[in-house]
Amino acid sequence: MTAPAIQLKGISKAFGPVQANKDISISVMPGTIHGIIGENGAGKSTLMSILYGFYKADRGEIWIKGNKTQIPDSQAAIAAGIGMVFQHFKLVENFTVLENIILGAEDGRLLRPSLAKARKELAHLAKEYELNIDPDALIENLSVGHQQRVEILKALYRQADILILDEPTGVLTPAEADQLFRILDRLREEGKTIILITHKLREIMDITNTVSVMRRGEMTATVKTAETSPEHLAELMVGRKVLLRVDKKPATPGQTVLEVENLRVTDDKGVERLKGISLSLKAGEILGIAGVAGNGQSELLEVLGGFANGVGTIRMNGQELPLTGKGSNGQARRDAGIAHVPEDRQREGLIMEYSAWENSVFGYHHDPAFQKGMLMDNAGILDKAQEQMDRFDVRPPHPKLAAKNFSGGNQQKIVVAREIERNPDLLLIGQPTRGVDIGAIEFIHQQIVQLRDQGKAILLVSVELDEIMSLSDRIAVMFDGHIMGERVPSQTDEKELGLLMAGITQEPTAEDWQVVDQQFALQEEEHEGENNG
Amino acid sequence: MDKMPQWADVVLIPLISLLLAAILSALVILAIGENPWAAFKLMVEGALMRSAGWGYTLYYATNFIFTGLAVAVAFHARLFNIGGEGQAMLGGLGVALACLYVPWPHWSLAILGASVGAALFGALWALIPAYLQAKRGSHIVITTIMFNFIAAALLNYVLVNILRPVGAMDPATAKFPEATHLPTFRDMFSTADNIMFRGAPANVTFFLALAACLVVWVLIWRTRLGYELRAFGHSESAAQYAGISPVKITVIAMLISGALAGMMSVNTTMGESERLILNSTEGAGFIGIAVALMGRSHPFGVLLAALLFGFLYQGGAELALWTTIPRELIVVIQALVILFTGALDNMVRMPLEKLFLAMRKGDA
Amino acid sequence: MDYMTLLQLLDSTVRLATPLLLACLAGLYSERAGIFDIGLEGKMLAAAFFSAAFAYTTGSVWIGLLAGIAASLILSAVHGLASITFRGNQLISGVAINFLAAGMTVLVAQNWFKQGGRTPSLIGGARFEPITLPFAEALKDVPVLGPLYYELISGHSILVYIAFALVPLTWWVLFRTRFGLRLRAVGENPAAVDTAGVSVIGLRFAAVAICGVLCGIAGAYLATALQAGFVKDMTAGRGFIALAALIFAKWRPWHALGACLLFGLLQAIALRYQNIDLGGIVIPVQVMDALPYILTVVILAGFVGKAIPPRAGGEPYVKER
Amino acid sequence: EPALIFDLGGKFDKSFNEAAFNGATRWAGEHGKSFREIELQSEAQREQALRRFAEAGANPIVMTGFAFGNVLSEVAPDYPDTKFAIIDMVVDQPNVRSVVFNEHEGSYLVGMMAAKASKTGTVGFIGGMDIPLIRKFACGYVQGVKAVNPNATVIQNMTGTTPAAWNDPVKGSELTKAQISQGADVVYAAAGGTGVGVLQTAADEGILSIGVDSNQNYMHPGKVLTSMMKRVDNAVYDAMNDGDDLDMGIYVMGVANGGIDYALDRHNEKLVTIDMKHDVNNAKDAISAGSLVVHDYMSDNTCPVE
Ligand SMILES: Nc1ncnc2c1ncn2[C@@H]1O[C@H](COP(=O)(O)OP(=O)(O)OP(=O)(O)O)[C@@H](O)[C@H]1O
Ligand SMILES: Nc1ncnc2c1ncn2[C@@H]1O[C@H](COP(=O)(O)OP(=O)(O)OP(=O)(O)O)[C@@H](O)[C@H]1O
Ligand SMILES: [Mg+2]
Ligand SMILES: [Mg+2]
Repeated sequence: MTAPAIQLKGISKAFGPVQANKDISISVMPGTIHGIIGENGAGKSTLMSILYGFYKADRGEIWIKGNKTQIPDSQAAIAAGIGMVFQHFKLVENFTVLENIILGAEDGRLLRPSLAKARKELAHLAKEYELNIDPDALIENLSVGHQQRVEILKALYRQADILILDEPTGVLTPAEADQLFRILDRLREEGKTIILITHKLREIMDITNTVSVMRRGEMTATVKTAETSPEHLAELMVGRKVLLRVDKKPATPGQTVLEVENLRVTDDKGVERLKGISLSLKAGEILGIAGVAGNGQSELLEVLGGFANGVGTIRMNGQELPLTGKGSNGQARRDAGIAHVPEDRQREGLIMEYSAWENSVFGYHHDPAFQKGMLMDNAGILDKAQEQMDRFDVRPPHPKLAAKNFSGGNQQKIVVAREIERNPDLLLIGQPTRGVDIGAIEFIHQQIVQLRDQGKAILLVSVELDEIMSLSDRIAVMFDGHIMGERVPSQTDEKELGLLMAGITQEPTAEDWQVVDQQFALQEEEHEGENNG
Repeated sequence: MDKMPQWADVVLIPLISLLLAAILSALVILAIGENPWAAFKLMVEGALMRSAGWGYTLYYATNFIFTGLAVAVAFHARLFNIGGEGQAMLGGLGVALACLYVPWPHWSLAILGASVGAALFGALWALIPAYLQAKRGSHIVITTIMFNFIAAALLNYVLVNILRPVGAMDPATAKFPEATHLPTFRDMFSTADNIMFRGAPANVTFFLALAACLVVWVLIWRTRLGYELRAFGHSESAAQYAGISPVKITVIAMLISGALAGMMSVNTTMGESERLILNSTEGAGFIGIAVALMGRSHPFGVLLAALLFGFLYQGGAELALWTTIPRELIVVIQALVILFTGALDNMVRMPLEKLFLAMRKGDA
Repeated sequence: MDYMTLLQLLDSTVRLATPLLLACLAGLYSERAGIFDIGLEGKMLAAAFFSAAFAYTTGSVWIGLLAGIAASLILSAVHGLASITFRGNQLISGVAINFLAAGMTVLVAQNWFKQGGRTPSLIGGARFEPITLPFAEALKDVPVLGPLYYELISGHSILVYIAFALVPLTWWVLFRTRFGLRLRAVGENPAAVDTAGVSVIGLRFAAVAICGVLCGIAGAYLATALQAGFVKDMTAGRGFIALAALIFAKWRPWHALGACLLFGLLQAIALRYQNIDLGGIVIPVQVMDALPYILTVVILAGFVGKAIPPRAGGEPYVKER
Repeated sequence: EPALIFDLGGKFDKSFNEAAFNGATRWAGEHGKSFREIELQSEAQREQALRRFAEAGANPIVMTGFAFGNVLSEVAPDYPDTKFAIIDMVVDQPNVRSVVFNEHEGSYLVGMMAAKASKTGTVGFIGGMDIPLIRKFACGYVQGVKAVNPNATVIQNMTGTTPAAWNDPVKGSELTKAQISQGADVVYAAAGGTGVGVLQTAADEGILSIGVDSNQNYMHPGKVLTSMMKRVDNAVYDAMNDGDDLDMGIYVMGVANGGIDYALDRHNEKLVTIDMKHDVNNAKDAISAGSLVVHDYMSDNTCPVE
């Protein structure tokens, strides 16, 4: 019998008083894909970071390919053939792809030969694994999907035969995710070992051979994928039954709340990102905006939220809103009844250093309800925040804890709670469940539907086609700053949306279908699998 | 969950750090052939055991409170205002103009007028760097450094050529009128048979400084403006999402900062010298940076750090008076205090945290 | 202005710019690696004193230079210890170093030489003498280029040539070598360097050490080349101007050269043309004194855009809190 | 026990304060006694030092620098039994001796020598900061230069406007070089520590320099033309020597009573020609006799010559 590629024995790790990993043991056989799932903060990333030498375990042993191996730093991990794609990429933003790839793996003191060699090697890898990328592009100009490719290339360039991926699909479009899985498949066939952390059970079911479940720092179960089901895994993970599908009544749209006509936005580099968008949104309905990331969805949210300038017309409840100048800022939009859950909770939605209670009024701090004379009513805000956190099941429910100390899912809940609590006429919500565990996803989805049922208008932007399909009452697809078309979920499918997302509107030709077929091949198989099973 | 109890963080660590700084200072004193224990006793006796000593300690502390607060306020908005020195110089000009050209009936009115003058001029001197930072992205560190030099040149010109009484040797204004003279601690606290704070320059401005601490605390942690200021300091992108205007916040933060720096001159110019002299700021603007950083930009921390520096200044003066220890030794001691309490605090914290964690584990 | 005057002005510019340039490049290494350094002033000052002191006692300026570098390196080590090892606040550490140097130099100088915080004057081999470049004398009379070569290019001390040579060298190191790539990366995203298997701490200490060496040369230049001895506080704020130049240059070597030359030129002009008479109205000396600073602000606001520092600058690299 | 308080520049400024220190040391050495001293660090310490010394029984208390004027006039009445001596300022109190110097006279003398030594007809003046005292120096100097050579050019420069201006030898050097390039071949420095750079560069570049306050001829033997000596040392020595018998009132130290002079010693004897010495000594006599009046800038804030 061959030795396991990786064997962890009794790994424990504490961050100060927090026990992130408790006596964890797993083993992964070579040539397999091993999934790890668990709630936010369960300790998945920590465990993998230990394996990669980023953190040092307090206790425990690491065995690689049957040999006990010391991994005091990443250098040692790389030498042992381990590569890791972190949840938050470790790339130098203003370096080129090539520079990032060779960083730490240069061949000599001078850069030129290393770069030349890497360029060749990269071309080779690109061909072999369909990992096409412009080697001279700056990272900051790449989409997240491409950035991830760079991370994978980094690992392959270092000839890793054990690859760890921490929530790789959280930021990818379905097509990108599918491509990633094709690559992983390829790598597995070549005999490489892969560990995959994800919150998406479908991915686990799809691609892994075995799966481990983590809860509160402990490894609670390891099962063969073939012998389990999503429902079972969800239960293992959260400790209760989880509703994996959104449960909602048909919409009862009311009056028009938002009207957008011929909206254009140009970014600071002078590139036109919105090229004449028109849409309208009624009370009591959810309009989902689908599209591959970077096709103007972010700009749409920003201009509606008041922190990007634009030209065109926006009417809110019949009132025209200014798109530039003094009256066009987040404050004014909130006054007009627009609430906004931004796409990037850490950069925009929260002040990470602020405590939860301070964040609970962020953006609404001008509201007289939060003032007491000339001062802010801190005690009142604190009380309300506590109540809000209880209601939205934010864990831990400590309003005095700084936002940065909450897990991603709970950070998201804080933002969602804040915006929903305002009882807005219109809720803009971007990527509501990015990087959030299934328990929290379920909860956030429920909240969105509930708000709709209270007769509010919701504009949902997400790159998760699943999420768009299951939540929206109407779907608009964006491509290259245009709206390519609108569909009703019950009368469309992912294939058609995929066409629109690729910018194809007329009767598709055979070639077009080929593109889409490729994009969705994997999903098709999976649907069939479900039907059969 | 904290790694160690709060009291350890705010009391124990600074104390140990101070102790380390003291030990190293003692070694330096030994090296130059003096007795550290005697020196220490002299400093404490001179600065803290006599009312007059306190009078000096608090006088210096008053300066450092103002300049420290100035740096701290800007820091909350992530602006590094190195221009406290220049702003304080201009503040002095404001005080001088207010005191010389307005016939104040009573000091209580005069101090208000002079404070307004100081704050106004100080704020004005911060306005241009602030505006350039906000609108043009000109780095505030450069512009405020430059404005320090420009302020010195301006003050030099004004004092020598305009405000200096004819025939006076000093590049200084005329003495301010009697009515603007501020009550010193001696005036305030002495009784008929017990004269306190004899000769010490501490004056009512100290209470103004304490009030400034309180006001800044309220401003930063209790008002909307403070909330926005800190939010902007932590994350510009998030501030923008919330509808906070970067330009407005930058300018306001710097205006407040400049006004606070300017108000330091109420203490030096109106309270102590009772005229504007060329050298009235004496680097207090720069000490303010150390004070703000050591005080972790919290008004209460600034107060404590300012008191510590006041003590070092006054204790150092006592050393200089009664021993042959060169005055530069005090600069070295200040450096060590800044280094250990401000920059090397983790050197103490890390092992302490481990200790407390081990103790907690032991308890559990 | 005639040609000779222009040359003299530029000559003065070179002298005034050299200490700024050395300190500026020193700061560049450190800050590119993510360690902010407002202690340039202090390091220069310490180097100025120790270089002069050792040059005086040994009679050799080269030993003096080494001593200056060593002194500056020790302060660098303190900065590294505080801001890298113990993840302290880099600004505070810098402020402390400035104070430490200001006090210590005078204290030690007084202890050693009893001349009031000053070193005795350096003579002969204890000073860096100007170097006359080959053929300078011979070509002196060639029109235009002759004087340019003789007056401006030739006749500086070796440290000036080193300083100017350091500009392309720095560029080359930063952008053409493995070390430079890693150095820049560690200032932008230390986690990327760490996960790539390279020691963040090692790189940062290396950068801080280079910063120390360059500050050491800058201080030695002041005390043993431009002057013949140490006078207390003789750096007179040049460390801060160098810092301003660094930001002005947006942390790039060639731009640093430009910024330092600009500051040098503005100062040279202000020094030479102090008493400008505009038809009866004499411009006050204070205006000329402030002119370099005013012009800096104007240029900064008018022509230089936003300066974005290295992204990880000023922040200690913390993996576990 | 007497006490001596130095101004902010510190006792080793190689000129003014150092002269005071030398005077006190000389007195202590000759009489086998000791004295207290302090170097100030801040403005507020002026009063503090005065009072603390007075209360500790120091007598007399000598201080250097005009900046003490204001404070002393307030403190002196509180200690009627203590005697004070202030240098460079007049304080009208019954227990204060005020010693002032006619620096303009001395500057006049060295100005004459500069004009005589200059071959180019251009000489320089480098002051520390544009303040009245320095203008007084400059004005006397220019008068002396013009008295010898009415067509001479005097280039005047100030070092700066911050306290660093008194301690920036590098800038002193550059100013000297700038003046040399404008033709100056003698420079007079009245700029504290900055003067070190001036004298150094003048020596390096082979022109002559003139020191100030103390005798600085020794700093570059054969390269320093002379020094304008302000006998602060004598003033301090006298004050300490007189001790309890210290006479009050105003002492004007000028050329007439030897309080102001130019330095002549073995370091510069080769530079001072017979003719130069003759003319300067004549001027000295004339000033002493009152037949030559050097205009004092401070008397009306103007200078008759540029
Ligand atoms: N660098 C760190 N310093 C201190 N504590 C940490 C650190 N990283 C993680 N933790 C703690 O360890 C616990 C486990 O975190 P970890 O990042 O491993 O969770 P996770 O399972 O990856 O969560 P997610 O699904 O959100 O990615 C967290 O609850 C957190 O409190
Ligand atoms: N350096 C750190 N110090 C303390 N806690 C940390 C640290 N890094 C992460 N954590 C905590 O670890 C947990 C998980 O961290 P992680 O970085 O994986 O975030 P996350 O929950 O996955 O968020 P996101 O979904 O936005 O990526 C959270 O509780 C987070 O607050
Ligand atoms: Mg994680
Ligand atoms: Mg996550």
